[in-house]
Amino acid sequence: MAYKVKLDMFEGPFDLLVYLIEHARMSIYDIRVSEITAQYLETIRSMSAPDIAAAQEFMVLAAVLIELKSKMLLPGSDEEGVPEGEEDPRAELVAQLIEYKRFKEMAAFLAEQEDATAHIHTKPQEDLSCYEGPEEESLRADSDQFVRAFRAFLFRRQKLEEIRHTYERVERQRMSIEHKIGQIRDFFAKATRVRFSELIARKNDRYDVVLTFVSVLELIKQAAVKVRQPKPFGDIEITLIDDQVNQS
Amino acid sequence: MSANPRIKSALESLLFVWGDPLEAKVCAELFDLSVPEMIEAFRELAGEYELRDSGLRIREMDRSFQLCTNAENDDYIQRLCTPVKEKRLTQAALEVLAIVAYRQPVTKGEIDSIRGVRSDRALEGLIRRNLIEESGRSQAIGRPILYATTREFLALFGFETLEDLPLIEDAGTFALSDHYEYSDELSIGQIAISLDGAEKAEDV
Amino acid sequence: MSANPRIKSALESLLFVWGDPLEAKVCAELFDLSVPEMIEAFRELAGEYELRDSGLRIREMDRSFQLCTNAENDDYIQRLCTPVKEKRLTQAALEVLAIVAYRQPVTKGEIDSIRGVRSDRALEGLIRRNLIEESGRSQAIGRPILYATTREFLALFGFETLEDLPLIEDAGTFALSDHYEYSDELSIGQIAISLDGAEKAEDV
Repeated sequence: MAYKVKLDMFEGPFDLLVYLIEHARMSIYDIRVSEITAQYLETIRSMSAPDIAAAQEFMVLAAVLIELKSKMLLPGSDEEGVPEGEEDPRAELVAQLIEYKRFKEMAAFLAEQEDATAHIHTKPQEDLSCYEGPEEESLRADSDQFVRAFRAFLFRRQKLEEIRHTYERVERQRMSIEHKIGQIRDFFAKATRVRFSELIARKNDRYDVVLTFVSVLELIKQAAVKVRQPKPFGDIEITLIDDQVNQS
Repeated sequence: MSANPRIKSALESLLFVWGDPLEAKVCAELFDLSVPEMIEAFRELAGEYELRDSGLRIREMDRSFQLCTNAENDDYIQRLCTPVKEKRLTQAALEVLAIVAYRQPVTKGEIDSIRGVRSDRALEGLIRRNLIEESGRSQAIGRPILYATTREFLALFGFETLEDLPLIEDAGTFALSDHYEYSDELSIGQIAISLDGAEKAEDV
Repeated sequence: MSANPRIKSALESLLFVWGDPLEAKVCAELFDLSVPEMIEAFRELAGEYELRDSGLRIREMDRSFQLCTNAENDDYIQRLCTPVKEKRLTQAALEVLAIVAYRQPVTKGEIDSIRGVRSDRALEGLIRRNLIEESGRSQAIGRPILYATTREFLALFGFETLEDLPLIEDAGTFALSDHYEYSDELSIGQIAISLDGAEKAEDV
């Protein structure tokens, strides 16, 4: 070969191939595959051992070139080596080379631009700490914060849930206030006056005592009954107010 | 006598990159001028800045010149540089906001019952900040006000639509158990309302 | 239409103290103007600088504006001081940058296949210099990282927007369709990746 090239001059196999093609004054659209493959392989062969280890991409393209060459030697090819009735086997490679060349030209353009702007200078920011006055308020939030806060809330709520079982019992009691009132009304179906102690089913059940008392209070509030306690801490007499019976 | 425009342009560039006061003597050497000529050029340039009421000024100190800002614009610089204090929503506000966001439209009663605590203050704060708004009335007894999130809510948290709300694993159970809890809690809420005028202090 | 001289003066001061590119959006808030109005004011100011052939210039990039020196005065600046400049980009870095600029958002695999060589080092260097950045993930298998250019990229090469990138010369009469080219490249790229562990030493 009339020229010597060093592989590290090239950015990659396409770069080398473009160089060889241009150097051989071939059209990139009409690569003389046999000739260019020989040159390419020669260049790779001249590489030193460490280069080879560092440049496997060059080998990949060498394989592509050899495959191309073999395809174009197949019988049935026209005088240019293109098999009849088939797509030019070089088309793929040409497309790649053209695209690579395009970006290489762009890179050159960018380098020019970089040169041009190298003559422009900016200045560093002034020390602005003296302007740090009273802060302005602005609401700041992001979706992460939103989710975090909500998760924390759900966690706290779960713990509350356990405590809330107590509340649920109170709930049931409240429900049974209605039930208890029903029972009291059943009493009044038989008599118009009843003693508090008669209303309590199980004497030792503090819950039942309280429930009954609250139920009676509720009935007083509804003006359904009148109550009377003859002596302090004595039994309470509960009297039905008549028109309530008629209504119910 | 007027200084060379080429020199004045160069002086502007030099003052700009130098930053500190630039000695007339140093520039005189650079442009091959006498020091008085150099000072004259600087002053002429400074005069032009004042004449066109530029936002920049050239100040002179002991035969040195420095590029600086026009003091009149200090307010703007102040405002550009003042760090903005980031105020955050409180946990209470975020909770209420989350409930409104996921359950909207929702009444205050529902929010209270879900949280197990009254939310009047948090709600007020969120309305003031325009993160939630009234969106009609419920058909329930007393026709309580319904609340929904606003466009500002979406903007603040960076959501485009309500569909962007993150899925929260527990939100499912939160929704499912809601009906049951709702009835229970509501009655507690009613008792609380009748007994309790005060409410837990909550700031947004 | 002419922008308020008061605002233009303030802009000069702000650009000076800020040093870095100043976003039109930030200023628009400060002056209670719309962003297009703000950009218009900046451009008007920049035009005045050019008209009087000032030693300073206002350059625009991606709706931000920055005060800088007139390139013509570089000689004087170099004689006064040696401003710290970043090292020039290598050929490899420039190639990668060109591909990212035109193809963005683009994956490393696509870059590699266009160049026919691995580009890891060049890519890293460009990210370190903040000329490109990650801009999400591709929908392709493995969800590879997508890269795009930054505002610093525009500044370094003196572009106002990506539209300022010149059109790449078309390959003329080349007959293959884009689709055809694309699939070819991809397969070669895949071969290269699977065969090749090492990479060519490349510094940015």
